[in-house]
Order: sequence, then C-alpha cells, then structure tokens
Amino acid sequence: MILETTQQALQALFAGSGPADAAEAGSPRGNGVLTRDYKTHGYHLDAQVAPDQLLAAVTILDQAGFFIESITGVDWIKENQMEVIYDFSRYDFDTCRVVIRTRVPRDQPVVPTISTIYAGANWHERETHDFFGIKFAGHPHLVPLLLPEDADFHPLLKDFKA
Amino acid sequence: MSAPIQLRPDETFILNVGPQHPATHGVLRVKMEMDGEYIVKSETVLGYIHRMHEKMGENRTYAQYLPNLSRLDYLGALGYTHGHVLAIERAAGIEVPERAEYIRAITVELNRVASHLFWFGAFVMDLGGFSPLMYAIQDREHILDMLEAVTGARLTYCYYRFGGLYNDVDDDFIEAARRFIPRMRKSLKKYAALVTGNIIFQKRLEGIAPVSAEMCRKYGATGPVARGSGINFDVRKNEPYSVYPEFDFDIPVYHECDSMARYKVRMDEMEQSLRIIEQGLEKLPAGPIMAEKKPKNIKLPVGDFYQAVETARGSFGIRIVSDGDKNAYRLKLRSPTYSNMHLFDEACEGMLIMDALAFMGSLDLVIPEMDR
Amino acid sequence: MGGYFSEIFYGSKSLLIGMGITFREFFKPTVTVQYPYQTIKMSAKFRGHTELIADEEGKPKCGVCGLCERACPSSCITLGSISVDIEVDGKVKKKKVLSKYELDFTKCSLCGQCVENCSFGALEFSKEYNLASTRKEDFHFNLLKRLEERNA
Amino acid sequence: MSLTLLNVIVAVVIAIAFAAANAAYLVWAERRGAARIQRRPGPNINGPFGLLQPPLDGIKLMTKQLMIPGGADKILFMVAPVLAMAPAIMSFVTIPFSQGIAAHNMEIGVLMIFAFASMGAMATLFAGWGSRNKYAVMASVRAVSQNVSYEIPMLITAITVVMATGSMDLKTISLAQAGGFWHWNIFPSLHSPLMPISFIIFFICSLAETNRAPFDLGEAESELVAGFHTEYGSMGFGLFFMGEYANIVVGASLTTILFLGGWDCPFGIFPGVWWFLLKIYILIATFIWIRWTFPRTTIYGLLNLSWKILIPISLFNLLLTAGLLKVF
Repeated sequence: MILETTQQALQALFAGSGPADAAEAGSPRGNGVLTRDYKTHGYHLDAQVAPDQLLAAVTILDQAGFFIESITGVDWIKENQMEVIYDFSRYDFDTCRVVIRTRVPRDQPVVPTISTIYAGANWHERETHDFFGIKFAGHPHLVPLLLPEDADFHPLLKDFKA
Repeated sequence: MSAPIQLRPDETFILNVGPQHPATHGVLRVKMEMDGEYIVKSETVLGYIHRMHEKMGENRTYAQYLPNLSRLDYLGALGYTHGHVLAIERAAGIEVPERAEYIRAITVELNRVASHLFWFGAFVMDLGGFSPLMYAIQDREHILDMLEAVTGARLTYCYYRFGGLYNDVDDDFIEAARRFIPRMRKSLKKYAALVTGNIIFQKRLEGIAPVSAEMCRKYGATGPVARGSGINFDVRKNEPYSVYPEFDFDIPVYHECDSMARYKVRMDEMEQSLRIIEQGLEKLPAGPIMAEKKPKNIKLPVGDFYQAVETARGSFGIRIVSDGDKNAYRLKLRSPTYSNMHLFDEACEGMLIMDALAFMGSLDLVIPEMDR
Repeated sequence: MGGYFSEIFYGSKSLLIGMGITFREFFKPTVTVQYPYQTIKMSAKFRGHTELIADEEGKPKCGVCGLCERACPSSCITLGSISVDIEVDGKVKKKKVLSKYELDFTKCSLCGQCVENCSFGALEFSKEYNLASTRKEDFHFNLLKRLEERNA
Repeated sequence: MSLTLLNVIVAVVIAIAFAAANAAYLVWAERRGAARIQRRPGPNINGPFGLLQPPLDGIKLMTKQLMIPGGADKILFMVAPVLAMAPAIMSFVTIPFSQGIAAHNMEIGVLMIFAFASMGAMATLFAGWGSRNKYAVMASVRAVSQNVSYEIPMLITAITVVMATGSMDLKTISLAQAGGFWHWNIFPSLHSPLMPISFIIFFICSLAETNRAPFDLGEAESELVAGFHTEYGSMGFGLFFMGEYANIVVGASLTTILFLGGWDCPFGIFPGVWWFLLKIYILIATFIWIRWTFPRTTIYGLLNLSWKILIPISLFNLLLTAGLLKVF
C-alpha cells in the first residue's frame, strides 16, 4: 500500500525529466525511483535524487510517517563521486524500506541538511561529515562527533592513508 | 516534575557528566548546562571509544569481519553477529539449515535475556539500589554458562558462520536451557515484587522523561525506547527474519511514554524471550547445522544490501555495498543506541539531573555500540 | 484525601515486601566462587588461545600450509618452516616441517578462524583462562615450544 | 574539681573509643550484611571472618596522602571532616547506656543531641563548598535542604515524647519506660495513642539525618559521583565515613532511649547495658537491611515525604498528645 503511494510521490519529483531511468545498465545510474527485490536487497524502494531534490524527497517520506534509520556515505573514487545514502523505514506493519541516495562530485561534496526535517539526522550527518568530509549545508553544528574534535582527516575516503 | 525555567544565562553553569562518570556506563560525555539541579541544555559528546569498525569492514574479508560484530555491543553480542551473517546470506543467497536457524534464535534470545538482565541491574543501580544488580548477575551467569558451553566464549561470541553455526548444541545445553526457564520466571516474579512494585522506584520513574512517539520517529528511536512510547515496532514482527515467524510471542508495548514504560517493556520482553526459547527447544529439528552449498571464500554480487535485526537495544541495521570483491566496498553499521541516545539532548531539557540520569539509564546505553 | 492515605498504605506495603525479599535472600547460601582459592573447570567447548596438536610421534600435525595465517583477522600468527629430507618408500623427498609457530595473543580475538581453516586438524583451543601478566611479551606464545613442554 | 575534670576526660576518651570502634566495625558489618543479602561472602580474607579488614582499611587510609584540590578553600576543606566526626562523638557524652553508664548526664540531653546533630549539616556544606567541585556543591546543597527538612519532624516527634514524659533528661526518659515492654514509648498509651507512628517517623528521620540510603542524596554515587566528599581521599574521607557510622549509632541510641525503653529489659528482668546494646544493634541492622533493599528517592520525593507526610502527621500527633495530657 504505502509502497505504491510513496513510489508515486517520489516518482512525481522526476516528472519534468521524462520517464525514470529504471534501466540500471549504465553506471552510474541516473536519477529516478527503482523498486528492489526485498528478498535479496533488504529494501523496497531505491530513489536516486539530485541534491536539490533531496529536501523534497525527504519531506515526502516525513509526511508519510517514515522514521529515519541512518545516513551514510559511499566514496565512489573511480567515478569521482560521493554518494550519500539515507535509509528510512516505517513503524507500522505496512513494511516499506526506502533508500534515498544522492550523488555529489568528490571535490565539492555539499548536500543540504535534512536535520530541519528529521532532528535525528543531526548526528548521522555529523558522522558522515567525519568519515567522508561531506558538508551538509545548513547543518547547525557540523563539528566532529565520533572523531576527535580537532580531526581534519576523513578515514572512510578510499584514498585515506593512516 | 519539570518546572518551568526562566533565568538569565549568567546564572547557569556547565556540568561535565563523563567521560568517566558512574551514570554513563562507559566513556560517554554529556555537557550539561545547569541551573542548579535543572538541566537547561545538554550536548552529548561521543567518540571516546570509537574504533572505526566500518573501515575494518572494508579491509577484512567477510569471514574475518565476524569477530568485530561481537565487539559492538558486549552485552547482547549475538544479535549483532546474527545481523551480519543474515546480511551476507541474503546477499550471497546461502540457504541456512533449519536447525541452525533455530539454534541461532534460541541463543539470540538467551543473549537478549542476559542483556536485559544486566540492564535491569545497572538501571536499578543508577537509581541507587544495589542488590538487584547482584541478583540479576546471578541469573545472567546461568545464561553465560550455557552460552559458553556452546559458543566457547562468555561475552564476545564468534559463533555464527555464513550458512550455519560453528558447532552444534548438545543435550546438556538443551537440558540446561529447559531448567533455566522456570528458574528465570521465578526470578522475574522476585524482581517484580522487589523493584517494580516498590513505591520509591515507581515515584522515580512514573511520568518522568516523556518521549513522544513523534519524537521517536524524528530521531529514529527503535527497540524498547520506541515501544515504551506506544510504537508497536519490532523487527522480528515487522520484517520477520530467521525462524521468528514460527514462534508465538507478543511484543510488549506501553503507551505511557515515560521511563517506567521503557522499564516495563524490557521486563516483559524477557518473558517473551523465554517463550521463544521454550518453543525453540520444543521445535528444534534435527539435521545439519551448516549449509551444504557454500562457497569457501565468500564474494558478494555487486550491489547494495541491507539487513535489519532486532537486538536487545533496538533495530540494528547492516548495509553492505559490494563491488564484487571478497571484502565489502562499504559497510555501514546502524546501531540502535546511537539513535536512541540522540533524543536525550532534546528530551532532557528542563529535567532534574537525577531524573535525566535515570532517563539515560532507561535508554539502555552500551557505549562501544554507539561509538562503533 | 483517600488517595493520600492509600498511597501511604500501599507504599509502605511495597517497602515491606521488598524488605521481606532481601531478608529471605540473606539466609540463602552464597553463590560466588572464591576465585584464586577455588577455580572452576572450563566447559569442553571453551575457547582459550590455540595449541598445536601432536601426532603419535609427538611432532606437530601441522603441514605449514599457512591457511591459519591468512585466515586470521588480526594477523597474530607467524609461521616458519624448514625443509627436511625424508625417505618415503626409498625415495628422498623434501618436506616442509614447522619450525616456528608464534601466536601474538595480545591481538587474538579468539574467533576460531584458524582452527576452522586448518586443513590438517592441527590446532585446538586450550582451556587456559587465568592468564595474567604485567608484561606484554608473556603473551607472545611460542606454540611449538609449548607443545614440546607438554610432551616432556 | 580535678576529680570532675578527670572524670570528664576519661568519659570523653571512652566515648571516642566507643564511637571509633563502632564506626570501624559497623563498616565491616555493613559489608558483610550487604554481601549476605546479595549472596556473596563479603570481606573474608583478612583475619577470621574478615575481622581484620577495618584496621587494615584504617591503616591504608591513614598512610595515603591528603590531597587538597587546587582552588579549594583550604580551611573549610580541612575543617569539614573533623566537623563530621566531632559532633557525633560529643553526642555520646550525654547518652546513658545504662543506669550508671553515662559520661555526663545532663538535664537537657535531648536538646544537646539535637544541637550537635544539626552541626552535621554544616560539615556537609563546608565539604561541598570548600572542595570547589560542582558535584560536591550540588550534593551539599541537597544534603543541607534534606537535613533541615527532616530535623523538623524529628524534633516534633521528640517533643511529643518529652511532653509525655515530662523531662528532657535522657536518663529520666529511659527510667520512665522501665518495667517491661508494655511501658515503652513505642506502644500507644493513654496520653499518646499514636506513638507507633511517631516511632516510624522518628526512625525515617534518623535515616534521613544520617544521609543513609534510601535518603543518601548527599552522596548519590550514581549521579553526583561521590557527593559532597568527591574530592576527599585519605583520612579526610575516612573521617566522613566514620562520622556517618558514628551518627548512625547516635541515631539508634536516641531511638532506643526515646521509644524502646533504653536499657530496660522487655520482660522486666536483668535490665542493663546489654539490652541497650542489643536494641541499638538491631536498629542498626535494620538500617543496613534498608540500605541494601531500596533504591534512592528523588530530592523532591524526599522533601515531599517530609513536608507533606511526616510533618503533618507528627504535628497532629503533637497536638493530640498535648490535648490528651491536658484532659487526663
């Protein structure tokens, strides 16, 4: 139930840019919404959005009553991109896990903060900033959380050498 | 019991609770801005025991990463290793024999009872009562003995393997577990009379530290914290995994949203876990404990895999981004107390420090799990 | 007003119940083990640090394949081998023989990967648990030497 | 003159020795008792039944360096532990252990003991304020408000007993209850039918006055680290510790004298000091038993208990007793 409505709502974000690129052949894949096989992947919806669509996408989930599971990053060094992954899930029995991802260039990793929508994103974003150096524009307190407060390194970058 | 606070900022002082403080159960630091005994603002500082398990996940093969998972939460380690092996099995498409899954469920539930017992003792000790901790440890010791006889370790188990188990359980274990259940039920009655019914205890918890369901959602709180706020969410029921659909058990939910509700959820959960163990022992099928078709060196297909499990502290998630190699490209651990603790800063504003520390106890923190 | 008195009544009653429980516990026997004076036997599957298993001649079964070294998550195993000539059916063959097996127990996490991966069945867990020392070097075990000491 | 002086000196020495020995061995008893409740053996290595533990602990504490934290108020910091111990010892001077065993009998013994008991709050305040530690300050503020609010019901209850007996002399109060347990103040009499409740109030107040669990808010070790004595080590801590136990003995003695007939035998035979000691040690055992059973109250729960429950009831009791005394 919620799966379809959320999918439609997220799909609407890409209404201007033609049909969703569900082809998955090209790598990196284009922006769009995919349904995934829950049995193998463990989540239902996989939406890749542009950074400026992020707040709109997260607002849709917020209004639909999703809770935030986690935020994390992936460093795609070969493609010179950085990916931020947002996990959402539901408390009710209408199980639906939604993954929102957005990609930013590696040399200028800036995405808008969603801590204005989900207060709990605060720490997750700080953690992602710690590990990847991804900046969350508008974050109220973007200082290292898990790393020492004077840390200027980002250990999960693929070119990080201890 | 929170009174309205109106004061000038120059009347407050900063109190550093931690990194070494009896109430933080580890190396957690909370910077509290205090007005007398009232908390005006608080900021939690993490990372004192951060070990970068996620980077280790990228450097080690999946099998080599197994021991790491039990170092996250030293009280309920099996739940976390369960999540890891399930994630790998899901991604690699390994079929696990039924007996192995039953044993996993039994041991995870035993571990959950052990974890809740220790939490119970530590929580009452936070409130100043010392003896219940010792009683809880006595009961927990039986569980640790049983688990030691099976897994070979007492706290940091490395028992589950991809596709099965490290070794099979024997009749002694089954016998010991059967004997344990009625004994534990008796103890739970004792705890109910000694602690839950106690007027001092009730006065300290009832109506204290309300966490609304909406707040849980915004912060992503799961586990007993969410269930104490009236949210009927348990990964074992919401997204059934392993053999949990085979068991008949309830998810205790309380709607009071206070520290007492969180306490009662955990106390009831122990009883439900005992029910699961009971049924598991009853239904335990014979058969192999290791999958027959299992690659020696596990490589996952390219892709992005997520597995959530319900640990003693809440929903633990593991996300594996694989590029087809024998170790993960990216491995993210979503730890439940990380989200649960996050709401502390907002929820404790205007509280008395002793209520706030009782509230912190009711969140069931395990710092290594939070800092990873 | 009625609530006031009933709260006092039920509150006092709950306190007395609690005291009754601790009073009964007072007369129950103690359950602790007086550790340095008493010890307990470890269960059969207890995992201590690893030990080499000897064959019938008292030599380690190990064939120096190095699987344990590679499987170890924290690389705490160091192997060394020498080749010796042995006669099998009248022909002289070269065979690798274990000359060094060092376990850095300070790094070991007792996961059991080495024992599981051993293709010769040459490793087992010891039952030793009261290991304590103030020196780090005491935990660099020379398993070969330990095996010889056990044989002796 | 000189004989009186000598008398006083001997009495004070005996009082100090009694207080110190009690304080030391009550620590042992508390540890053993707590251990039994928790099904552990407790200290059992040093000496038979661990009986050498207290002197060894004492030696350890005395050989440690006394640290004064930087920025602390040195005078207050040093005075506080002494102030914790001294009033407790002074109180022993006036306590009659038996017909003939009392260091110095005074006609206003009750008043004197309460006067000294109030000084305990000062020790806590000095320690908390002087040690320049936020936890200590918070704890001492708690402890003082607690002591102040529990002194009121305690005094009111004591006044009830004094009124019923007609004397403030502890010896007279004891003697008035002689001749079997039915004469004791704990049991309701014509003049004061609510005496059992008074006894419970007095007992609760003496728990609170001595900062014992469940009212140990001044220490509150899981919240305020170690409360007002966070910064104390060495014998400074030792004196606080001994002061606490000496105060317990004083509290138990006072309860015994006011309510349990002092050295009177329950069945009217062989009255003597042994009955007195038996009674106070039973009371102390109850103190220990309570401590290891209950969690700590909150500060507002504690104050509510005093102001909303104990004070109204004790006031009512006082008025009732006063009225009944007038009528009969």
